[in-house]
Amino acid sequence: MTNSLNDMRHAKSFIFIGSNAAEAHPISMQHILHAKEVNNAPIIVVDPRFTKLAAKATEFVRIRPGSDCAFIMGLINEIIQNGWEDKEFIRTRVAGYQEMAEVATQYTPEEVENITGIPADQVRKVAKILATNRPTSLTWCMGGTQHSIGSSITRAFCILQLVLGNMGKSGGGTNIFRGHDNVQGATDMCVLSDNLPGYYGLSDGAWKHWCRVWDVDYDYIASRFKEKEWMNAKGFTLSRWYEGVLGEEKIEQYTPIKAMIQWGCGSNSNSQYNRVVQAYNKLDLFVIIDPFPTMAAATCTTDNVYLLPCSSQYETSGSVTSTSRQIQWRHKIVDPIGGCRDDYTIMKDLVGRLGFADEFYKNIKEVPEDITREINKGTLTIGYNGQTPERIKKHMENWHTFDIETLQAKGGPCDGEYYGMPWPCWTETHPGTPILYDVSKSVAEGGLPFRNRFGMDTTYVMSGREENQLAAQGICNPGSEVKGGYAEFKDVVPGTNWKTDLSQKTIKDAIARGMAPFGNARARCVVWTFPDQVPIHREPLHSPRPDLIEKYPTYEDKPNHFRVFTRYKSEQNSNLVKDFPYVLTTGRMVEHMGGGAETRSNKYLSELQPEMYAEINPVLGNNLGLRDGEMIWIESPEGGKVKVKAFFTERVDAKTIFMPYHFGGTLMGESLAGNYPAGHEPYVMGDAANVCTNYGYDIITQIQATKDGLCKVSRA
Amino acid sequence: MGRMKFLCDIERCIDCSGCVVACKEGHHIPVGVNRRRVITINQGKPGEKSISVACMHCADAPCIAVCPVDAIYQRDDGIVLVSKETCIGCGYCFMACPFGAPQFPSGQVFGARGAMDKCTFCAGGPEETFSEKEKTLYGQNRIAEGKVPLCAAMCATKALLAGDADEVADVYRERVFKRGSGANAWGWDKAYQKK
Amino acid sequence: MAQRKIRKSSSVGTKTSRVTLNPKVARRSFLKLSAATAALTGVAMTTRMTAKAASPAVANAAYPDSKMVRSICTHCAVGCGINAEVRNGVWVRQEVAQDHPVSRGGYCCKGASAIDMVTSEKRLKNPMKRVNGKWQKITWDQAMSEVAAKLTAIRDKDGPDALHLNGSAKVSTEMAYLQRKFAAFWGSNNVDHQARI
Amino acid sequence: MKKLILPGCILFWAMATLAIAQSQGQLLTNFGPSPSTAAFHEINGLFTGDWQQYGQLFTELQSKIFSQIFLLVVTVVPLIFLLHYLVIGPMIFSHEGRQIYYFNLFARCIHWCAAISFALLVLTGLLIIFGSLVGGGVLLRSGRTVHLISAAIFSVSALFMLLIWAKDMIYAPYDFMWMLIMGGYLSKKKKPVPAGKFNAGQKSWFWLATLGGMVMAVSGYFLYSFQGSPDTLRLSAIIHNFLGAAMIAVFIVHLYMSLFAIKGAIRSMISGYKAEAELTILHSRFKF
Repeated sequence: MTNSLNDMRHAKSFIFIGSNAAEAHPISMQHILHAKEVNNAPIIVVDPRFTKLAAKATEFVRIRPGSDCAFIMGLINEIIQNGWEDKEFIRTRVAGYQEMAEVATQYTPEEVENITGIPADQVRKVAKILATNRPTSLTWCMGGTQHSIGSSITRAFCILQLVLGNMGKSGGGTNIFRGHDNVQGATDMCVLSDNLPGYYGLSDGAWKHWCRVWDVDYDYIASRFKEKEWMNAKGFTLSRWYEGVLGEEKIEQYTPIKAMIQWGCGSNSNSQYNRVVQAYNKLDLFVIIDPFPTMAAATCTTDNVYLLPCSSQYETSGSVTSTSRQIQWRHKIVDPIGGCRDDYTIMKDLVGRLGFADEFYKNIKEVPEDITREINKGTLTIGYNGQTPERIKKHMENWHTFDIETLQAKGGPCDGEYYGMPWPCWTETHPGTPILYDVSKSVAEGGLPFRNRFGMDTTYVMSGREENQLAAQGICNPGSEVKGGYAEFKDVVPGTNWKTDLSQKTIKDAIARGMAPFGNARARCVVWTFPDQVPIHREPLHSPRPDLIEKYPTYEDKPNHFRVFTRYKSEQNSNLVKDFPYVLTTGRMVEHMGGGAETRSNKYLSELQPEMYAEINPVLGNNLGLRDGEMIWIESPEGGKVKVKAFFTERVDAKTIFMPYHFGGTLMGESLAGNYPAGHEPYVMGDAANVCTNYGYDIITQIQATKDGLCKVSRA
Repeated sequence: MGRMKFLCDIERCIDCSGCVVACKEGHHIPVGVNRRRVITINQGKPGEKSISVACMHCADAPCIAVCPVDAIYQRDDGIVLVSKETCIGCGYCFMACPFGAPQFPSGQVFGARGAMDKCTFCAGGPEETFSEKEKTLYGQNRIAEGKVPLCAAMCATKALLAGDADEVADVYRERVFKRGSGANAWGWDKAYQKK
Repeated sequence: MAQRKIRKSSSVGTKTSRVTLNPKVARRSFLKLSAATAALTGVAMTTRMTAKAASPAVANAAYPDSKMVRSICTHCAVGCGINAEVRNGVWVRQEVAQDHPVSRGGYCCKGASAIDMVTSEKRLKNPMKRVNGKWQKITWDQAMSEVAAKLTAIRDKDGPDALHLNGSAKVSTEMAYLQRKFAAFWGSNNVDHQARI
Repeated sequence: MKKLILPGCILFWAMATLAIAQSQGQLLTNFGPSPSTAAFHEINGLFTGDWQQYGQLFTELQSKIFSQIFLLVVTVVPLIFLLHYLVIGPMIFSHEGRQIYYFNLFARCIHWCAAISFALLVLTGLLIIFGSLVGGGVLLRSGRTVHLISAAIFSVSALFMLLIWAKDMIYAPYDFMWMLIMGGYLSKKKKPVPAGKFNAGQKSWFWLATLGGMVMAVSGYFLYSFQGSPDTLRLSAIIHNFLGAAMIAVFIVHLYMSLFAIKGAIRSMISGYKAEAELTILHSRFKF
């Protein structure tokens, strides 16, 4: 989120696209409904489903799954055609605007209607609502990202907010609601195969920076790898690691994957789950570290499985980063129960037995505080350096002193600081940055320009135009020495830049001069390193609209996509829809979380949602001769199938089928209850929806496309 | 002391069941007994509304009127409570209640209903305040602690209001005034009508 | 319709007075309640009021000798505050975090059942491994030494990239950092977590 | 003219507001269909059926009327019979002379099964109705259990009674006569009354006990199991109470007749034999 949940109280309108906040983030509704009531802010909900959030909307827009980019580009076009764009904001703070606007002209309301199924008049209406009720808060979740063009879709969202001039403003911003409780923190720490903590990437410079933080020789770390080249190569991802085991796709690694440690990670949230199960059973070693036996423990039937009971997060402590980038300290409530151990203890034991504890724990004595300090030391890119454990705990102790509207402490020990010191928090006295890219405040008080990350001048391929990437003259935070755009800071300490200067002198120097360490640039609409420099619509791999495939084809196949061959063009098949005529989309329900290992083991939550189901429109159900409440088979083109209860509801339209993805414990209709350790099987079991989700991965991030697959339905 | 009331703001309730689970977890209610429930109408259609309902602690409570053994009584602050020691589980209160509040855990002789269980407004029961017996039979006594009922306090969107009638009405009036719609307070006509 | 009975029960007064045997508690609650009700709405909220309702004297009335621990819900990224009442190392009650700046005491059904995460009887309590298709309880020492030995063997034979680590978005930031650091020290970039999906 | 200014102003203001509202109306949409009485009514229906229809009725009946009816039944009916006993007195027949085998052993067993269980049903039923006098608690909870067991025994016995006696219990034309003269109980003279093996009073009691008993059993089952819509439950409770009151009333009649009104009548249900003297008067149409 660029803003915070509380800041959404100041929004004058909302657009939610691919987000069901009422179920996935219920408490955020407190602030959203406040804005709806007090600001009379319209709430536009764009979704294939009439969700519980849509029930609170003023405008519900039913969209065909996977066509979000076309809709947003259509909105941008409509806004530009009517001259509603924020011209001053675009002139001073946006790059590549003309090139983007050129592309957008293709998406006329009529074309948008053709692609998305949204009536042209509604497109016009939504554009007008957004134009007349500024600032708009834009929110998306997995509904916007889990597509083969997910990265284009999310960029389109950002561009829309740039065009409307809603960035860096209270009540505006792109407010992505993150899923898990600490997914923001874990992402910032880059438990990712293509980055080192703090989004440093995998370049030699990044490795050297972190080796300095860890206080180990670069050569030592390099020696741990097979070859130096593997240090810079992106690894397998969570969404496709199993290809490295199965060997059915061509992989770009010297060895197949033989061992797997699944540490606090539910298993049935992977798409094409039946193939994941095959991989589990092919592993030589499978270690599951979780408070509850996940579905993986039941689907993997070999003798190579270890279940290590870690404690829940209430039985250990550490910091967590909320979706608003606030860092809070999760205090330990009770000691680990039974024979459970907390994560830190397990890690220490494992590292000790693997023989690199001395190097690993060189600067870590007090757990977890010393780890926080190490993070503070190294994670400079996103300003994780000001949130010392002491400060985080002080905020927790004094959370009652923070103002609900601004999240700024009024008096008390944290006076003037923002709750949780949302990053970037540049120094140990910095209050945190409540709103990203807000140039109305000085950097020392939580203001921020756009980051200068992509060089100084660029010539666009499509137009041949050259543009300077720095912000226009006169655009800067108050008190800035340079009145206008400036480059990122480097060589304050010779040989380093603001990201790698461990003394943090560079950062402090910049702040003292009223400037942001990372420079002051423009937000770009053109990303010259991506296959689609400007976001465009491409049909999902498994498209229900064969007539559109020719006009909006998908990408070329990508041979080495996180070490595995990934099909795009060769997977897209216009005949598929004949056998698999319905769109399959998945999502959340409020009572369960993720793969559901925790919540389905909770008696009260299980009581509230005791059954797996598929939502089917009564029209479709009756046409297929199904009865409400009867068991049906849903099959995917890949051969996955689930046996679930039909639930007739008008939440979905007659072409779409929705399933919640939290269930597990049965596989393709067969119960696995006997495969759990006796007495530890969850209260509620059902087929995992992800057995049915289709092939398809984002071209950049390899996020799985679970929202726009195809399926067929038959009576069980 | 004023008069205690519940009010569920139908425009704010998002059907998250937070109140339901807050109540169950807080009072250790067995699975199958729902002191509080969320009901949704027009599910999946425009006009979908949800509402959280428990015992409304009616002024002229029908359950008190029909109880054959006078197990149900009303405190001066309007909170309607049941004595589980006295209750025989006949179920008449359920039939008299316009809100479906009384609940009956089974598991007695021949599967007959046990003593009636319902929302206590987090005010415990007739046993000694904070005693173990009160905790086991009725759950927490938060009113005696000076705290508001769990369901309302934990409501995700502050849709559910509980407490002194005047305060609740003030808050709700202010809200309705701010949003300029004429939402009614569900259940008040039945629960609190003046004779 | 029920006037007769109600009048009877309140005029006799035995039943109503039974409720508040301890007049001291009753009077205190009488004074506090209006403040607490105003606080709950999020509209009439002031720190003065909430501080009063959460004063230790009252908090300990139901569970004497308990202490309040502030923590954060583990379910979604909103980051709702949790006030946990702990007595003798047991989490006895989840109290309302009325003054948390984001959640203002609100919980959805998942957050409201936070205690169940600790008390659920479905929790694993011992390390286990599968032997001939049956789950078997083992000690931590056995589990960790076997896992470490197998990992080392795989690393020696197939190289470090033969291991994939699926980390977590449900652990603390510190632990997530250690997971990434572990992969680096192990010598592989095969590490990922739920943000990818 | 002045009179027109104020309304004019109001009209202008209203139109202006309307115009502004309309110009913004398209964009600043309101909050969807606002909650209406209809929505609340629908919610109510989801909860406990249509409370207005039977809920209110049940509440009013149960809060006062039922207990009053039962009070009436258990006080007034015995009082009437006390009066009858004092004014007219019991009928006394010679139990000597020819004895006619009237009830076989099976019939007697069934009768006593039904009788004892019914008596328990009445007692425990009344206990529940006047529960507030007892104060509820353990006594009444066990009373409910007894009620339940007795109900099961009685239901089975009633079925057998139907099998044994249904043929004899079919009304005959002379039963009308019996009704008219109230079975002769209002006179002290021993005139033969028109009756077959069973008189019209006995027949009525029989049908009430068996068929009525069935209704009681069904409605009672609903009350016990709580299966069914709230309105079904309410109707069941109403029927159960009204019918119960009627059955208790007739039960008291039956008791009075067998124990007091006809001296020694109870013996026939123990031994199975009735004296000829009694039969010729009270069951004059019975061929033995």
